[in-house]
Formats: sequence, structure tokens, C-alpha cells
Amino acid sequence: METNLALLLLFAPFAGFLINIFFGKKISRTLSGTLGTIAVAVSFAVTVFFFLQVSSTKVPVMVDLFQWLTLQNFSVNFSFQLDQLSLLWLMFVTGIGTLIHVYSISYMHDDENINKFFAYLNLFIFFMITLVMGSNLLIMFIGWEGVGLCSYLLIGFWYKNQDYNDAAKKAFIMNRIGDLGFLIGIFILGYLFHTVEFTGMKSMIDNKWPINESLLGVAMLCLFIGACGKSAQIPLYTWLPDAMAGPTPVSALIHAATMVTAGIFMITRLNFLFNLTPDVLEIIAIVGAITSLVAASIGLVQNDIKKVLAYSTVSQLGLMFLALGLGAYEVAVFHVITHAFFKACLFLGSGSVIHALHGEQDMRNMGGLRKVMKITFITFLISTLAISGLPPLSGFFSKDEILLTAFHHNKPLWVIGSIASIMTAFYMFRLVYLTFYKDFRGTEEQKHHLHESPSLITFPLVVLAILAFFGGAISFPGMSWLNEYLAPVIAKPAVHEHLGTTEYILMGIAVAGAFLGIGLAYNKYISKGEVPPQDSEITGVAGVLYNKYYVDEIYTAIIVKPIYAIGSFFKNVTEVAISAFIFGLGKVAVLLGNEGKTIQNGSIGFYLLFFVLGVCSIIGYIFLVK
Amino acid sequence: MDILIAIAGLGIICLVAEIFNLRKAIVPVTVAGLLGVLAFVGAKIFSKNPDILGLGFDKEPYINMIINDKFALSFSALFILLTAFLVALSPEFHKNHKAKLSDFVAIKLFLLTGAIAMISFSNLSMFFLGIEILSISLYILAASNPKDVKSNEAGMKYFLMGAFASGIILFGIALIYGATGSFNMLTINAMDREALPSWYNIGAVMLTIGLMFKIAAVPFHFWAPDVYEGSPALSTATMSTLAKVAAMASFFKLITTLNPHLPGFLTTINIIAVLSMTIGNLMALKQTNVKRMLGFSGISHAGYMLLAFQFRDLTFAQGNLFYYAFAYTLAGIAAFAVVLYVSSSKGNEEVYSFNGLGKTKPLMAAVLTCALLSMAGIPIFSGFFGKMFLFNQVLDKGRMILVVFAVINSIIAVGYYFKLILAMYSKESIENKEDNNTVPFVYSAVAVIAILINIGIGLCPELILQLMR
Amino acid sequence: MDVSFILIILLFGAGATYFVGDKWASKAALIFSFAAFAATAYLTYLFSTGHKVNSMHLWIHNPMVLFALQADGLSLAMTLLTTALTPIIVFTSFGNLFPKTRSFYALILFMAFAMVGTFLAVDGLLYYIFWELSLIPIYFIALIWGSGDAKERKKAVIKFFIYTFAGSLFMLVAFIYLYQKRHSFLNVHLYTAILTKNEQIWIFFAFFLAYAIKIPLIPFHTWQANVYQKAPAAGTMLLSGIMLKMALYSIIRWQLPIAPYAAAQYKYLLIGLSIAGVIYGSVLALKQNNIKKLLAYSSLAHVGLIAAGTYTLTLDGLRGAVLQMVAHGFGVVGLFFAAEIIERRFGTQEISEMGGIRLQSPKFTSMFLILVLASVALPGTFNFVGEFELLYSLAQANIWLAVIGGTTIILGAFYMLRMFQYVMLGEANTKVFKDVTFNEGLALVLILAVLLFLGIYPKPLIDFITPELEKTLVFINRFN
Amino acid sequence: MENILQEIGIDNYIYLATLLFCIGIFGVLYRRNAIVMFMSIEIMLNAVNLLLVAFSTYHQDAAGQVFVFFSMAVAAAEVAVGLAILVAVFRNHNGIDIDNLKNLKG
Repeated sequence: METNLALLLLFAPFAGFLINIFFGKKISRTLSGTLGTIAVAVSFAVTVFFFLQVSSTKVPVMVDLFQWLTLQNFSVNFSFQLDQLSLLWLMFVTGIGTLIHVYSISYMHDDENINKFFAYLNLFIFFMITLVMGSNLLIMFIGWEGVGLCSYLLIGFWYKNQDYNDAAKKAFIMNRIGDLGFLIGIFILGYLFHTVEFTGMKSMIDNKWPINESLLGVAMLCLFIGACGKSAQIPLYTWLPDAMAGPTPVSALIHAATMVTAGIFMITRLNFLFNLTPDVLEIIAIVGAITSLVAASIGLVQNDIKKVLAYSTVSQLGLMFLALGLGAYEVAVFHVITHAFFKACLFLGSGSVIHALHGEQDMRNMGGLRKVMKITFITFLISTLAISGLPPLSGFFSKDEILLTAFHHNKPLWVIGSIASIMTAFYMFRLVYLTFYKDFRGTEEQKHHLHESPSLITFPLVVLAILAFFGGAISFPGMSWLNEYLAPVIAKPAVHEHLGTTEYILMGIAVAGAFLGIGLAYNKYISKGEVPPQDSEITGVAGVLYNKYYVDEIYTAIIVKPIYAIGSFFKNVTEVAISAFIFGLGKVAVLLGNEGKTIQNGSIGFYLLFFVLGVCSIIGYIFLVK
Repeated sequence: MDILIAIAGLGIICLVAEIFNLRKAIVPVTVAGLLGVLAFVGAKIFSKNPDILGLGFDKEPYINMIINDKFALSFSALFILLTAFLVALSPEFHKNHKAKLSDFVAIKLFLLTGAIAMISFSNLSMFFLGIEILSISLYILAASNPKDVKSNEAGMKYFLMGAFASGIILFGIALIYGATGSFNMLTINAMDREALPSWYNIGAVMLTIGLMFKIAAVPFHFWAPDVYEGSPALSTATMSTLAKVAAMASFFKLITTLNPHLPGFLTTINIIAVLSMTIGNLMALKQTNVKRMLGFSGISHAGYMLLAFQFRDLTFAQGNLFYYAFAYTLAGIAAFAVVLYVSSSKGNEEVYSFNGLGKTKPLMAAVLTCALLSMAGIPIFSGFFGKMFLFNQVLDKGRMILVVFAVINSIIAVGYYFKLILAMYSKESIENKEDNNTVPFVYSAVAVIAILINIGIGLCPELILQLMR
Repeated sequence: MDVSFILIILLFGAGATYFVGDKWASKAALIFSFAAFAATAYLTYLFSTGHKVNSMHLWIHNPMVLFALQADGLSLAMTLLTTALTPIIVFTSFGNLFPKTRSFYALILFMAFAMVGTFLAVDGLLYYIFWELSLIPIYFIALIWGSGDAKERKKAVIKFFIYTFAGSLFMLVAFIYLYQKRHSFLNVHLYTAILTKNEQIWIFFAFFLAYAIKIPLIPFHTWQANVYQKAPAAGTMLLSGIMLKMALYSIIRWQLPIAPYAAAQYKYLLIGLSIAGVIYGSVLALKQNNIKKLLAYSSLAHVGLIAAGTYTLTLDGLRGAVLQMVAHGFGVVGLFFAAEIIERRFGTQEISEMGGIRLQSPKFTSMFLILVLASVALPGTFNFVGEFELLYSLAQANIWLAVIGGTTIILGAFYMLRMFQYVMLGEANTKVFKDVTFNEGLALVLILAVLLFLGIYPKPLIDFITPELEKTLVFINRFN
Repeated sequence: MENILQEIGIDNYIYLATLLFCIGIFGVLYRRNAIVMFMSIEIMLNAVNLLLVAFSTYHQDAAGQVFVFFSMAVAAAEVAVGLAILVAVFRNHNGIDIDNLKNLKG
């Protein structure tokens, strides 16, 4: 029964994928979308069932299907594990997934390939479930790569535009860099533990299995590289902003709420191993902090509404990694959940705006939308407040806990995180002000068509906004349901300080920082009524930021270009040289043959002379040379 | 001796038949007769008492002149088979000079007697007679187209150099006679090598040189390409198959029987083998005339066959040499059957004349391809086994370096063999007007039969190898 | 019934195909190749139920050569690969109108005959004969039915032939040399021949030359891209799908167990060379504008990894190599067929002249995409299984080797997706891309089915090949 | 006979024959007239004949002398064929200078 239900949970979206890919063209667009949605909804329902069961029994559900790979040291089975962590993840993956499917029915209605779209979305959910449910690293890796594939497919969904395809390709390749790290990590762990099952490794750690610490450290670092790729951390983050080429629901689902949190999931999953390698944790924390700052600073000056959100996502993911690096796994998970709510809402809201403006994404051409798009505006505002960290919205709690933890462990990181938070508040409100306040700056025609989005679009917005508002309830400081719930899967809970004066002061600082950011934004864009300048006029520091610190250019210059240059070198020099050398051997033979022709000159006298010379040399050799 | 008599008789019958206006019967009778003799030789090989007819030819005094061991008989069988093929090709080749047919057939038969004499000899005078009969017949065949300047030149060159080489052979024989006081190989072989005067060794070396000329080994090879190119194609076929192998086999027999105890002797032969292979192959690369190319190829094959001198077990080596000779000559006959066809329809044997043969005459092209592949040493053709057995034998003796040279040469050889194959399959025929002429039946029949035997002994090398045991 | 039956079917099939004439040749070839597949499947079944299906006859007395065909997990797996791919390859050629059809199909069957023989033979000389024999048909297939400028093609094909022939001749010498030691060519006898270290090294590298050229490993690969490009699709498929597996198989069957000391001695050199090929091929693939050349270089990269796996001398490496051979065999055949499908419609192999196919034929695009994904070893495809084991074995040898070898998954994604992007995506092409025909679709679907099924459930194959590999490994590790 | 042979010694016969043989060789090498070359070859053959006879006497064995008859007969046959070829060459080239025969080469 449990097995079957678990398989239903897993395969419902896959069935949706199959139906949509094979019969999608034959059924109506709405039906296609509805089927896709139902498929995910079924998964959601089953998840809820399991969630309730496991919450009460506290016994994980294990499903073992059949053997997959056999290696000398270990074998890998198709087996799944539904414990607290995976169910929590499944809850919001399938839950938000369902909402976004609903949203997409309307959002993508006019696209001729809507069936493909839903097929890919379903496939994504399928792989995401695989990733989360897998009971060993390799099953997780299937999901890991699978979501990467779906991300590729969906970013390049409008495949006629080669720029979008470039973005998709870039996302896939950068993910693959991480995946290599992941693979290497798996190799080392398999070598060390002779198993890659999470439970197996955990019990070995618990039983004090002797481990080569330094090798384990390498493995963990490799896995972290994998996480960096998937969760867009420095240095592998540049694909995420480009991934905004995909349709907005995709950005909401994959590039904000679910897939990009896979890295955090993986690290949390393996927390018992990461705990053994404090150095790696430190690296994670530093990388996370720097990522959050860098991404936030870039976000300050972006003008594409989705790009701002994308950098915001990178920045928030950075904060999560900061939490992970400090060993506060449950805090990171908490932020993942709240972030999923408000960031999904923000993306969907931006999608609603873009939908209303028929594809316009540049904030310089927006403005004044709050009058026309009330629901969108309100939900968007709630989420913005949440992300900015204003109490009592969900973002406040989660972000504050991260900063608290940082303060206790590592003050410089706290400073960085706080600055990033202030920036977040600034650019998010900049976004709100530019989009919804003042007057509309677009064309007359766009203005004419401005409208609130249909209910299929606004409904998910409302739900998500509510969640973004109240989501913090799952983990109030000091009385956290989440921490208790996750206790079985987290080996060494972070020390939860009692809420004392320091903590309240810190909260105050955080809130003040958020207000500072908001105030700066208000001052600049409402009071002064500034509109960001055109691209060519952006100079100085802003120019550097606007151009994302030229990181893409640097990558191109130091990695892509050299590879092509080496390729050219191989093609034009090495290949030719090797070829010439081998051909040269043949040529020498032919040349010798040609030269030999002059000796064969047709003269009998000459032939006879050679004959006699031959006789003399043979006799000479045999009888005279001893 | 009975074989020699039968074949010589056959030759005379040919000449007589011409007198009695039985021209049409000449070739069928000859071929049938040859096959009969072949069967007779076969019976001799397999029977316990070779003197099947009870004529006493295997007893004294003939035993002093002719020895019918398995080596001699096997090679005789091969020669007879080859001659049968060559004779079968004659009427078509000489269809414009029907009157000369009987002469050519008879000369080939006499040539065959020479070849058999020089392989079955037990006495140096028999050997000398054999080689001279063979050579003189070949001079005639080479120059057999007196109106053709090229044929004249070929005949003249071959004759002058051949006579020169004969002189050296004769000198060698004389020295050996002087040293041993006997022409009888059995007597000579039984003598104590250390007790013999040094002339003996000089004589053996001179014989070696003379025979190296006959097999066209470097540096005595210069005549071969020129003569092959200039002679009428059928004569070239005879030279490159029958004559070459006969010389090689008797060379092998002569040296193994004379068995000179000389430190540098085998080294010399090895050096000459390597030189022959290399120079033959390298020179063949740039040739445009197929006959000439096959001439150079023949030089390199002579080089390979010289490897047979590296042996530990004589019968083993004899078997390998015989196998190689068998494979090489049958591939040669098949190839020349095609070359004869092309040269009769296109008027020359340049490589471009073979262009598009794969399309117009797929059978002929296929046969020539197989023949060339066999010569190149590609399995499953017997040429491969020939090489492989020789390599095996040489490695058995521990001469790795020789094998490496041989292998490198095999690689070079592919270059020119495949030039011809490429021409047949990937180039368009220059002129299409003659496409509709059919291949004469004998050409295709001989080509196919020869190549089938070649493949057949490739599939069952035992058939040939066991003859020697 | 023993394994020689497969050979007989194929050989007889080749003859029959030639003699039924141009009209029916393709069908006859399909029937016979399928019959061979059925026979192989049946023999595999017999073998796995414990029957003896070996074939052993004395062929030549002195030197002693046996007509010895042995069915074991390894050889049967490779035979299955061959006989399964042959009908597919024949089937894919149905869409082409060749001149001299009968010769073409007869040669394909003959080629399959030779390759199956190579996989089954356990007598060194017999093996060598089959090995060389397979060279002849592919030479003619590429020469006569190839595409592109005739002169260039001739050059490429003759280069290929001489080159591979040259390499294998040294293998022959090595075999004969070994024969002197044991007076037998039988593999188990050769494994146990007593060789000095020096001898082992010489013999090892004589074999290596043959295999490195055929696989090909850098720097012996220069023949490959040109021949792949110029040969007709079926020829390319035979070459890349099966023929190069012959060499990889031979490493496991012959080279390593015969000269294990040398293999261990030069382990890192060989792995390094193989892995260098991975990167070299990948980087070169990035610069290709010809789709078949690109696939050729990608193949260079993939087989480099396989070779590296075999030279780790670990069970994982060998097993991964065999699995990846099968996976790569199917995958690369599929990709070359896809390239052929495009060429049939657009009449070009240049990537820059393609594009926009997805708009016109989404079905084909999907299938092509799956092939691309299989090629980049996405988990769930069979290629991942093989590549995982290979990289794992490299990691066991040295973690950096796995890292360097692992760049294939990055660079592979790079060039394959780049190719996919410019071939399939983008604005509609002005040229019409007719949707894939039923036949074309069927062939692709079959390939995909195999890749996906084995990707999820490779266990039967793994269990099938492992015992033999373990046995071989005992010989390989006998000095350690 | 025996006395003479003993007095002169077999070695000197060998030297003489070798000398004659070498004269023949140089004749072949030096002259360009086909007939003169034939004659030089005849000198070579006759040198051998001389040697054979000398050895025959030395060994007191008739076989050597018999062999000389063979060799003379063969030489005659050879020359007959050779002259026939020469005639054909003469007809086509109007000369018997072998330097004219250089068409086949390369």
C-alpha cells in the first residue's frame, strides 16, 4: 500500500508528462493544462497523506524497488525514502507546483505548444520528486540531472530565439560543472562508505566507522560544488539571471521555489557528514555570504523586472547557504520554505504584470499599475514586505534567524548578511515603486490594454501571498515547530539561543535596516521620482553593477574563449601536424620510389654493372669480411 | 623421369598436331594431358611406392639424376597446374596468330619440363639442364612478338643478362665439381663440409647469385620490371608465376642440399631478402603500368620467399615455402587473367585502363581484387597464410628483426595494390564504348578457378601443408 | 547448435543477399540479419541456462590453429550488440537509393560476419583473421557508397585502411611470437605463456598499436573524422557502432590478460593518453561545423573514456567499459542515423545550413534530443550507467583522473547542446524538413527503447557479463 | 696428363679460368655491341668449360667432361635463340647497339 502510494506520488506527474507529450496536440489546450495540474495535484494529495502519517508516527517510509547499478564496492538500488525532510520538501514542491500549474493554464493559454509546456513542467515535478525522495545519492543524482534537463527545456521553451537557447545551454552547462563535483563526491563517498544510501552512511557515522577525514573533506567540498551549480552560488551563479528567458511560471517554479533549493536540500540531507568537516562548512558560509552580497548589489540597478527577482533569488540562496555553513540547517530550510512562498508569489506577480503588458519586462516602461492591477499589486506588496524582512511576515522570521545565527558564529558574515538585507529591501521596493507607482511610462497602446489578470492567475497569487504572510508561523523563535519536526533528520541541531536582549536588539537592527532600504528607495523613486537612465547612460559604479561586475565577460574571456582557442589550435595545428606526420611516412615511401626510378634507367650495361657490383660485394662480404 | 617424359611427349604431340592440322585439338588435349599428369603426380605423392607404373624410373640409375621426394613432386604438381592455366589462356591470347599457337603451347610445355627438371634434380647437370631449358624458353617467350619493339628489347635484355647469369651458375657448378669431384647431390651432401676446399663455398655463393638473378632479388633484379613490361602479357604471366617459383624452389633445394658452412651466408640472404622486399615495394608505389608494377611486386615477393631460409626444421620450411609459392602463383594467375583481358580490350596495361572495371565487369574486378588482396596478405586469402607461416618459421628461429621488416613492407605493399583496386572501383571508365564486349570465357574461367583455389587453400591450408609431411 | 551457427547465417545471408538481386537485397539482408539476432538471442538463452554452445575444431596442424569460438558473457554480449545493431543499420539504409544495392547489403552482412567472428574467436589467429576480414567490407562500403568529393574520399579511405592494417600487422607479429612460447594460439594458453617483463612490454605495445589505431586513441586518430564524414551513414554506423568496439573488446580479451605486467606498469600512461583523448576530442568537437565530424570527435572522446576504464584494470573499469560499449554502440548509431535523416532532407552535413527543424518536425526533434541526452550521459539513459562505472573506476585509480575524465560530462554537454541548438532550434529553415517516415521513426524508437530500458534496468546485462570479467580479471591481476 | 697437371698444379688452372671468366665479364660490361657481348659471354662459358675439364682430369672423373658437352650444347642453343632475338632487334632498330634498348625503364 505504502509502496503503491509512494509510486503514485512519484509517477503521477510522469503520467501527466506522457499524456501531454503524446496526446497533448490532440486534446484542447485547457484540457492539457488541466491534466497536467491534476497530475501534480495528485502528488500533492499523496504527499499530504504521507506528511500527516510521518508527522504522527515519526517513522520514515522506505520503498525499495530493484537493483540498478552494481559496482565492486557497492550497489545502488532504485529505492526511495519518505522521511521528514523529503516530505517537507515535497509539500512545497508539489504544493507550489500545483499552484503554478494552475497559474500556467491561463498564462500560457495562447502558446501553441502549451502541451509541451505542461509536459515539461510535469516532467520537472517528476524529477524533483525523484531528487527529493531518493534514498541514496545516485537516485538523487537522477533527479538532480533531470531537473537540470527540464530547466534546460523550459528556459529554451521559446526555442526560435537563439538567445534563449543560449541561456538554456548556459544553465545546463554550468549545472553540469556542479554535477561533476557531485559525481566526484559520490565516488569518494562510495569509496569511503561502500554505500551511498543516506541511512547506511548515517548509521556508519553513528557507529564510529573510521573515516579518512581529509578525503571526506574533499568529498564534501565536491558535493558543495554540485550544490553551487544547482543553487546558483558563486562562482556558478551566472546562469540563473539568464534563465529568466524562460516563461515566468518556470522562473517561479524552477528558478525560485524548487530546483534552485536542491543544493540546500542535498546539504541538509547530508548534514551528518558536513558536520564532520567544519572547514567545508566555513567555506560554504563564506561563499553564501559573498554570494548574497554580490547578487544583491547587482540587483540594485537592474531594470528588467525578472532580472531583479533573479538576483534577489541568488542573494537569498546565498543567505541560505550562509545558514547551512553555520550548521543551522533547519534555519536554512526554514528560509527555503518562506522564500519559496514569497519568491514564487513575486515571480508570478511579475508574470501577471508582464502578461498585462504583453511581454514588456523593462521597469522603465512600467509604472502606475497599482490602480489597474489591484490583486497583483497587493499580493506583490505583501511578498515584497516579506522578502524585505518586515515583521510579522514570514521573511522576517527566517531571515532574522539566519542573521542571528551569523551574529553568534561569525560577526563579519553577519555584517555582510545585514548589508545584503538592506540592499534587498532597497531594490525590492525600487521594483515596487517603479512598477506600481507613479504614472504609466509605456506606450499608449499598452496603456489601452492594461487589465487585471484572470482569476486563474490571481488565485495562486492570493494563496501564495497568504502563505508568505503567515508562513513564519512554522518556526517562531523559541517555539519552533519546524525544528522539532526536523530533529530526526538533523544530526546536530544548531544551538538555539534563548531570546535575550542581544537577540531583540539584533532584530531591531534588522528591521531598522529594512526600513532604511525602503526609505532610500522611497526617497529616490517616489519623492524624487527618478526613473533609471537608459543603458548607455549608466556609468561609474552603477555601470559596473549594471553589467554584473562583468563576470560573464570575464568567464568568456578566461574560460570559453581559451577553450575555443585551444580548439582552433587543435584543429588547425595539432590535427594537421599529426596527419602530416603520418602522411609524411607514406610520402617518404613514395618519394623513395620516385627516386629509385632514376636508377632503373633501362640500360643493360648499367644493370650488368650493378650485377657485377652485387656479385663483388656479396663475395667480398662473405669471404673477406669476417 | 616419367613425368618429364610425359610432358615432353605432350609438347611433341602439340607440334605434330599442328602438322596434321589438328590445331583446334591442341589446347584441349594439352590441358587434358597436363591434368592427367597432375593426377599422376598426385598419385605419386600419396602412394607409398611412387613408382606406380612400375617402369623403374625411381630406381638406379635414374635416381642419380632425378629424385622424386615430396618436395619435388609437390612443386611439380604446382608447376603442372600453373602450366595448365597458362596453356588454357593461350588460344584466346594468340587468337590473332593462330598459326603460332602450337609453338607457344609447346614452348610452355618444354618450359615446364625445364622447371620440373630443376626442381627434381639430384645431379647438378640435371639442374643445369633444367634451368637452361627454362631460361631459353623464357627468352623466346619474352621476345615472342618480334614486330614489337618493346618485346625485342625485353627479349634482348633478358637474354643478355640471363646468359650472363648462366655463366655464373656454370662457374659455380664447376667450382663445386672441382671441390667435391661429383655432380651428384647425394654424394655432395654427404661430404664433410670442413674438409672441402674453399672453392666449394665460392661455388655455392656463385650458384646463389645466379639463382638470385633468376628469382629477381635485389641487386640482380633490374631486368625484371623491364622484361615484365616489355614481354607479351601471357609471357609475363609465365615469368612471374611459374618461372619465379621454379627458380625459388630449386634455389631453396640447392642451397639446403649444398649446405655451405659459411658464417655470413645466411646474413647475406637475409639482407638481400630485406632489400628485395623494400626496394620492390617502394619502386612499385609509383608505377603506372600494371605489368611493371607486378614485376616490382614480384621482387618483393621473392624477398619474402627468401625468408624461408631461416628455419629450424627443413620439412616445415619446405611446406611453408610451398604454401607461399602456391598462394602467390595462383593469385598471380588470377590477376594476370584479368590483366590479359584488360590489355586485350584496352590495348595496354596502364592503371587507368582499369578505371571503372568494378562497374563494367564486376566479376573481373572482384577476381583481381581478391588476387591483389591475397598478394597483400589480407586474410582469408591464402597469401595471408603464406606470410603468416613464414613469419612463424622465422620467429621460431628467433629472427624478430626480419619479421619487423617484412611487416613494414607489407604495409607499404598495400599502398600500390590498393591503387589498382581504387582505380577499379572509384574511378569512371575513360571510354565506355567497349563496355559491351564480353569477357572471353577462358579468361573468366581461369581467373575464377585460380582465385577459388587460392581462397580454398586459404580456408584449408592443411590441404597444401600436408603434402610435405 | 553452437555459436558458429550465427556466423553461418551471416555468411550465407551475405551470399544470398548478393544473389537475390538488387530489388530484394535490402529485404533479404534485413531477414538474415534479424535471423542472426534471433539465433544470438537463442544461444544466449542456451548459454545462460548452462548449455555449452562453444565451437572448437582443429583447423591447421602446424602451426596449430583451432577454429575455436567461445561463448561467454563478454563475447555474447558483444555479439548481441553486433547482431542487434546490424538489422537496425540495414533497416536505416532502406531510405537510401544506392546503386549496386545487392553488393552494399551483402557487404554489410559480411562485415557483421567478420565482427561477430572477432568477438567470438578465442584462437588468436582465427581472431586476427576475422579482425582483418572486417576491414575489407568497410573499405568498399566507404569507398563506393560514400559521399563528398571522390578524390578526398579515396584519400581518406585508403589512409584509414593502410593505417589500421599497419597497426594490426604488429598484433599478428605479437601473436606469432606468443605462439612460439606455447605452440598454441588459444587465449587461455597465451594468458599463461611465460614471458619476461621485456617481452610483455613489447607484446603489449604491439597489441596497443593495433587497438589504439582502431579505437582510436590520440594521437592515432587522424583517420577517423574524415572517414566518418565520408562514409555512407551505414558505414559510419558500422565503424563507430561496432567496429571500434572490436578494439575495446580486444583490450579486455587479449591485451590485458596476455601482458598484465606491462599493463600495470604503464597503467597511468595509458589512462593518461586515453583521457587526453577525452578532452582533445571534446574540444575539437566544439570547433566542428560538420555534423558527422562533430559526432566523430565526440566518439573519440567517449571511447577515450572507455579505454581509460579498461586500463584501470579494475572490475568496475572493465564492466563500465563493456556497458559503455553497448551504450555508445546504440547511441552513436542513433546519432549518425539522425544526421543521415537530416542529410536526406537538407542534402548537407554542415551545421550552419541547418536549424529550425524543431518547428517542422517536433517528433524527430524529441528523439534527437533524447539521443543527445544519452550521449551526454544523463542519468536514466544507459550511457550514464556505463559512464558512472568508468568514472568510478578512474576515481579509484586516482581522483584527479576522474576529475579530468569527468570533464567529458561538461564539455560533452557543451558541444552536443551547441550542436542541438544550431541543428534543431532557431527560426524555421527555408528548406522543407519532411517529417520522419515510419521506417526512420521505428529505427530510432528501437534504439531509444534499448537505451532507456537498459538505463533503468541494466541488471540483466551487468549480471550477464560480470562472471566472465571476473575470470579475466584473475588473469590480469595474476602478478599482483 | 697427370704429370702436367701435377707439374702445373690445379690452382693455376683455376686462376686461368677465373681470368678468362673475368675477361668475359669485362667484355660484357665494356662493349656495347650485342654480338661482341655474346662473344664475351661465350668466353665466360668457355672459361668454365676449361675449368670443368681441368677438374675432370684432376679428379680422374669423366662426369666433368660429359658436363662440358652439355654446357656446349646448351650454349649453342642459347646463342641460337639469342641471335634470333638479335635479328628481330636489328630489323626494328636497324642496329645492334644495345644502347638503343633503353625504352623500358623507370
